[in-house]
Amino acid sequence: MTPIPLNHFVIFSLFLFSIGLYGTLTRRNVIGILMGIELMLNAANINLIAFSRYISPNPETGQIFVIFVIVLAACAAAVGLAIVLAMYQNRKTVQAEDIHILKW
Amino acid sequence: MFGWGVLKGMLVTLWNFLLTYLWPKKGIFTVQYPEKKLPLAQRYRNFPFLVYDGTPHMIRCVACKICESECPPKCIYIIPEKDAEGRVQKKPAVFDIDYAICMNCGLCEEVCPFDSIFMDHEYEISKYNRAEDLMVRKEALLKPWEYFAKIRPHDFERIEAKRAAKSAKAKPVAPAEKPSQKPDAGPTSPQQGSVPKNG
Amino acid sequence: MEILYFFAKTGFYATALVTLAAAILVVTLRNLFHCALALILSLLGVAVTYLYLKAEFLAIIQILLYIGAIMTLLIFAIMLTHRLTDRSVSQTNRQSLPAFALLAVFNIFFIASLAAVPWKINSASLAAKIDTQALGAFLMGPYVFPFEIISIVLIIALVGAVILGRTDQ
Amino acid sequence: MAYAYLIPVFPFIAFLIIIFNGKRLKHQSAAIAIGGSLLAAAVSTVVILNTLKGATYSHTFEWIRIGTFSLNFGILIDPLTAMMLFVVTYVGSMIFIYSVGYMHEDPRFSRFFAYLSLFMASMLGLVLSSHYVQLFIFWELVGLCSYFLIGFWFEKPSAAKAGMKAFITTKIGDVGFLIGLFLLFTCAGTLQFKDFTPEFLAAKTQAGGGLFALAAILIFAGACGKSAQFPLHVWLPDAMEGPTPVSALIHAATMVAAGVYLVARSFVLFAQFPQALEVVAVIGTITAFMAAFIALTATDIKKVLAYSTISQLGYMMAALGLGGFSAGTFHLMTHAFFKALLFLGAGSVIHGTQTQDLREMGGLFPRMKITSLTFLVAALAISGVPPLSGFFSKDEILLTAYESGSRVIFLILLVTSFMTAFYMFRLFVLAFLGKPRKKIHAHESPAVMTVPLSVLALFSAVLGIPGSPYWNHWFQGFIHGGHAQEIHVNLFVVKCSVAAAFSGIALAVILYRFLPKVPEWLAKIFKPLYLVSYNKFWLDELYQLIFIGPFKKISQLLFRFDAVIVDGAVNQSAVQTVNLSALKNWFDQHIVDGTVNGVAWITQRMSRILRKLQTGLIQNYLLILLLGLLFTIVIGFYR
Amino acid sequence: MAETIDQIFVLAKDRFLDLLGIVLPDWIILLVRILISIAVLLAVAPVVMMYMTWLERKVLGRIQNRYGPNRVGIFGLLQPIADGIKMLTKEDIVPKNADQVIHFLAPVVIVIAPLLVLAVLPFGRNMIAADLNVGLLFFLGVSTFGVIALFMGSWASRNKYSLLGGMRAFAQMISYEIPMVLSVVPVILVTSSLSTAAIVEAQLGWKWFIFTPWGGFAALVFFLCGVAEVNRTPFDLPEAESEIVAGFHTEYSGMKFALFYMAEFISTFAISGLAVTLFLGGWDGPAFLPSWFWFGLKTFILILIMIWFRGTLPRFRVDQLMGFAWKVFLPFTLANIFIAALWALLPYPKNFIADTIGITVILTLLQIFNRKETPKKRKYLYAN
Repeated sequence: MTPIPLNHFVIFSLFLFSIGLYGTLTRRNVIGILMGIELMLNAANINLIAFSRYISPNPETGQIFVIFVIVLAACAAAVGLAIVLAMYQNRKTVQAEDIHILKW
Repeated sequence: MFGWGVLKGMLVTLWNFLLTYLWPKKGIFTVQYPEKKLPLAQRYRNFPFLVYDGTPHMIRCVACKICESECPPKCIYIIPEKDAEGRVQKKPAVFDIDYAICMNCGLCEEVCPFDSIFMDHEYEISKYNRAEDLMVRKEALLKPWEYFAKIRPHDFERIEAKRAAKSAKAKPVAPAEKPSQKPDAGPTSPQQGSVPKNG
Repeated sequence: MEILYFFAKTGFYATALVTLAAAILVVTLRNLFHCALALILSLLGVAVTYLYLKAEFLAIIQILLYIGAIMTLLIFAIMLTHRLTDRSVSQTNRQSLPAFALLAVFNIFFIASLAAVPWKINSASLAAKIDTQALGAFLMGPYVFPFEIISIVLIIALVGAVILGRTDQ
Repeated sequence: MAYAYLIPVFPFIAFLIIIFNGKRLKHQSAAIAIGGSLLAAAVSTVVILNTLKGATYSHTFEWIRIGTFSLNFGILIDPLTAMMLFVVTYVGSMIFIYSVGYMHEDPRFSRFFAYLSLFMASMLGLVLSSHYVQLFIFWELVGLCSYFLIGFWFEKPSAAKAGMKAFITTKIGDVGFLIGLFLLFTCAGTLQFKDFTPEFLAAKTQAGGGLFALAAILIFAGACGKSAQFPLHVWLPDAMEGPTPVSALIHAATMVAAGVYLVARSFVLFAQFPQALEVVAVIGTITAFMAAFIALTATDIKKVLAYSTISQLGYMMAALGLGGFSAGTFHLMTHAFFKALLFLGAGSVIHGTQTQDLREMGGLFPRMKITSLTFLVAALAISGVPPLSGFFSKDEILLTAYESGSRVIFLILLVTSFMTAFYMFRLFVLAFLGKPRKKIHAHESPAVMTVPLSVLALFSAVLGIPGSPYWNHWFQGFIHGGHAQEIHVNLFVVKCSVAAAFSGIALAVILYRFLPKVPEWLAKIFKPLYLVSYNKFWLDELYQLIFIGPFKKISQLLFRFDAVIVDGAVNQSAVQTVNLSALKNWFDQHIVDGTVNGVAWITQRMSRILRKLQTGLIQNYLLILLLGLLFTIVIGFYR
Repeated sequence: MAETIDQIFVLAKDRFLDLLGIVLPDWIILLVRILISIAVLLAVAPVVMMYMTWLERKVLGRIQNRYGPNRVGIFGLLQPIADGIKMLTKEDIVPKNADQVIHFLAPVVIVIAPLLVLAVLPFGRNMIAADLNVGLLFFLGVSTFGVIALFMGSWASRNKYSLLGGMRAFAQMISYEIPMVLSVVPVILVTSSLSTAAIVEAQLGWKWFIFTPWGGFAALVFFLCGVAEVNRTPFDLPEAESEIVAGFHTEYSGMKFALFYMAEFISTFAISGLAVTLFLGGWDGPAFLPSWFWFGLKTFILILIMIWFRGTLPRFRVDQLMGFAWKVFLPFTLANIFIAALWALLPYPKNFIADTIGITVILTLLQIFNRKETPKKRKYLYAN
């Protein structure tokens, strides 16, 4: 019984990351961008666990950091979505390209 | 104390629950319908029926079409019988009531001058077909005068008495219908309201 | 027994495929609500991947937090801005092609470089069993400081979100 | 003793609670403040009891380290501190309780208590400080509280101005203090109190202690500002604009005594330099006399007491300056109690009659019995009537003066003592005896005000005993740290003092009770003197004339200079410039602008291309970022 | 003998597998071992659901002084089957504008969560389908899936009542999830395990957590939150028929509707089972009856209590509902964690006293902070 090679996990997470990044780059809707970011975070999490499981001498570290990342993702989602809602209330749009002045 | 009211309510329902088992007579109000039925009040009214005296030939209805014209939803349809020469007889050839339309108002009973249409106690009339089965023909509508006596004994006595008096009085002069209507209405039946009683 | 391990491994690749397919749906579907549902599927796949990495606790946490909380938020946000999920509106901007090209190149290079790296597999930690209690001990022990900080960050973020999301100014 | 740091902490906590919850707490804030002060009093009682047994305590910790120098703050408890703790916590608590009644109707009730608590905390911190810099920090905090509380009714412009005046005037002294500290640090290399021992100073000043003396005098300047000594005393009478409990606590009993405390604390330093001591003595004497003289004619009840305070502070300073360490500190303690009592009594009167003008009062005795009686006790004490506390302390100051050999100072102080008795009883007679001069609805104050009065009266009556010959001058021994002091009673001085007191009282009573016409007549005869007194030696005007007027004059002169000469030159050059510019204009228009416009045109064209990079769309930037990342990866890959 | 009856299901399974082992290779036995558990759960759950509907109708009827179903079969026992047939044969209506795919998926997804959750319930001694070491978390995590499915259904219907119901369900479930999880934390804290089987083991011998001060209140909170989680009266705002027709399943009919109902009833069963596992000692009970009987009895009693609630209590208002979760349950459960920690830390008589004091204090504080505030009389500046 041989374990699944580490590279497979890494490539999986790479693809997931790329897809998330693609979404972030191409989505017009801010919520869609947020979804892409969530995908990227998940890809990073897989990497964290996989590397800590396969290579690190203490395999707990990666898991603990994944917990932190998940919490941070929750923060990001909460604040980001609150911003989206505020934007929607004020500007009646959530399209990323309508918000290009970069200040208000 | 917070929640005490909730607890009391819960106890009430629990008591009701237990009561249904401990003392079903007091606890359960359900009447097991098809097997048991509640007795109906005499003045209960459902759809109308036609009265005959003795045999089904002797329909009291004279096809005067008062009820047909008074009926608010227009659910009564009458065609008088005609003899060979085409003269109109005092008898309905067709008397249809569409139960799907009838709204049980009882106006036909009130306006009938011949005491020939009354409201029935029959309520189990569910049918499979709305258009056909609920259109009730004359034959299905006919019921004996004794049936009326059975379901509404009070009214039966009153109407019998009135009819007897009427027939005794009206023997000498038959045709004077209209003038006799007014003097009769008030004194003879103060409790009857607007039902015309001359025969 | 070997065949079961084979099944299990096949299961991993199947999961990965499903996850990636769902992820692609996330970034390409027009209807944002559908995107969110696809994202849920994708996140579930990630949770299963965690199981393959013997991180049961994290898998459950992934479901509880990501799907229970974050997705809920997302869907709520979609509902509140639903007018923009109309089918008539294009959902992608004009840089999808360059982005795709760049990412493809990026992936090729990455995989190429990845193949060149000889990882030193640590078999001890690969076999190690990490139960929830050990994780808790680590959180409360060596990592207590980041743990506290992350909780403060979370509280601040929540307060900020509440303030931002208020409708009455 | 190790818990001594708690003493200032309690009032500070009370301050925090009240200042952040003032709106919600309303009148409960008083309870919190009083609780804080009573707790402080309780802890300090323990500390004092320990000190009485002869224990001292000092604890330091490092506050800041700068290079090799570390600033060590801490707590120092010795008999002097214990005495100050006693005064501050006890008088403070009494006044807190009193304030509940006095400030009851005020809309900013809780803020008042917040300030009071902050003041209490900082004053206690000041007293407990073990380091000059620490003391200075609390010194400034105390000044800040004083500023807040003087201007507490800031709706009144006079109160706001008075607050400002107090702040600025004391600040002048503080600048001196600060420079003194710098000097001292430069010379001595330390600012820790306990480092300043006579031996240390002697060693340091072997090569000549001129700078030390200067530092001492500058520190005394700070004390002057805080304790309202002669040139800088002008703020204290104005400070009476604040609420009366504030006047009692800050501007009579505790804060103004901080100056005296500072001199007492630095006494070792001063004692090393006779010149510095002389300055202190002279300034103190002048202040004592002058203030008493002004008090003779003041008509505002609080102003009289304010000048009396200045005068008594001058007494203390004089005593310290003449080397009477124990005499000065003893008077500080007794004075705190009876002066607080006087102010509170005055406050009670003001509360009862709604006026401050002595000429409108009179005949209050039957209506305000407790107030009057306690006031009488305090007046007798300050006048130096035996056996009340003031007698013993003042007597000792006079004794010090007498024995120092300076007859002039002794005489002046004696006359001042007489005047003290006179103006106090002038005040008493005018306010409480006789018939009401105006229709005023006087009424006794509530118990919450009269009880503190009674307690303070008790203290002012008996507090002299520990320093009296009957207790074998126990206090003097205690304050010197257990060394029994040799003090012999000089009956001549005692007689002089008693005579001055009684003659002053008698004169005042006769003049104002039985011969009310005579004072006016006297005023006419001694018109110059009267005017001098009435106008407070024209000191305010003098300052106006000497400092402020010339300042304005100089500024005007400078303005003229500016307007005529400088501006003229500037304008001339401007005219020339205009001419020159016209010439340049042509050149500019055609040649320079042509170039610039050409450049701009090119830039614009270029920008149109470059602008594509600055879309403001984050996703665009992200894409470019990705491109850059890819670029680096590629470079890394083919390196 | 008693032992045999207690383990009868386990023994039967083992015998069956032994028999299979004669002919089949190991790995198939392993698969079958897993599949049997799944199959049993899948078979039992719908039956449980069907007879819960019958029970509910019966008990509600009795509470309302009626007989309840009594026509189909003796005591109306065949009524659920009749209902099932009716549901299956009903017309399946999909609104024209509905999102076809999601409208179809929602009822399918919604039953998955409650079925999965049953896997970690210990139905008796050694009778647990999957003894995960994170079993409790698994239960809580997977049960959040229901919300998503429910929201899928409400969104896909394109009906404003559906959407309103979905929104309400969302808000309600998120709010009640938090005190529910927090009320479980003390149990984890005391047993220091997330495995449901281990939690039951810790309570064996009448050491049920409901008898401890913290456990009693935590059980109450957990149960009420559970009632809210499965949208039953008095927390049935998402399907409040008097306000929003039928809430999220307004546009569902036939079998899809039945699936929604099935999900609700199985979750009810699962939540009751978890409450029993966590606080009521699971399958623990006097030995004269088998362990699975005790588990069933306790669960049955809790379900009866839920039905009793439904027969008694009126529906909450939305603000009351939210306030209840955030202002009462949340602070109480937070405090309860510390109270339970005290229990675990101190020796016997002391911890009882400390807990009693703690609970009294927190309840008093809650009552004080949640009392109705009548605004003070307004003071006017110029008018009186």
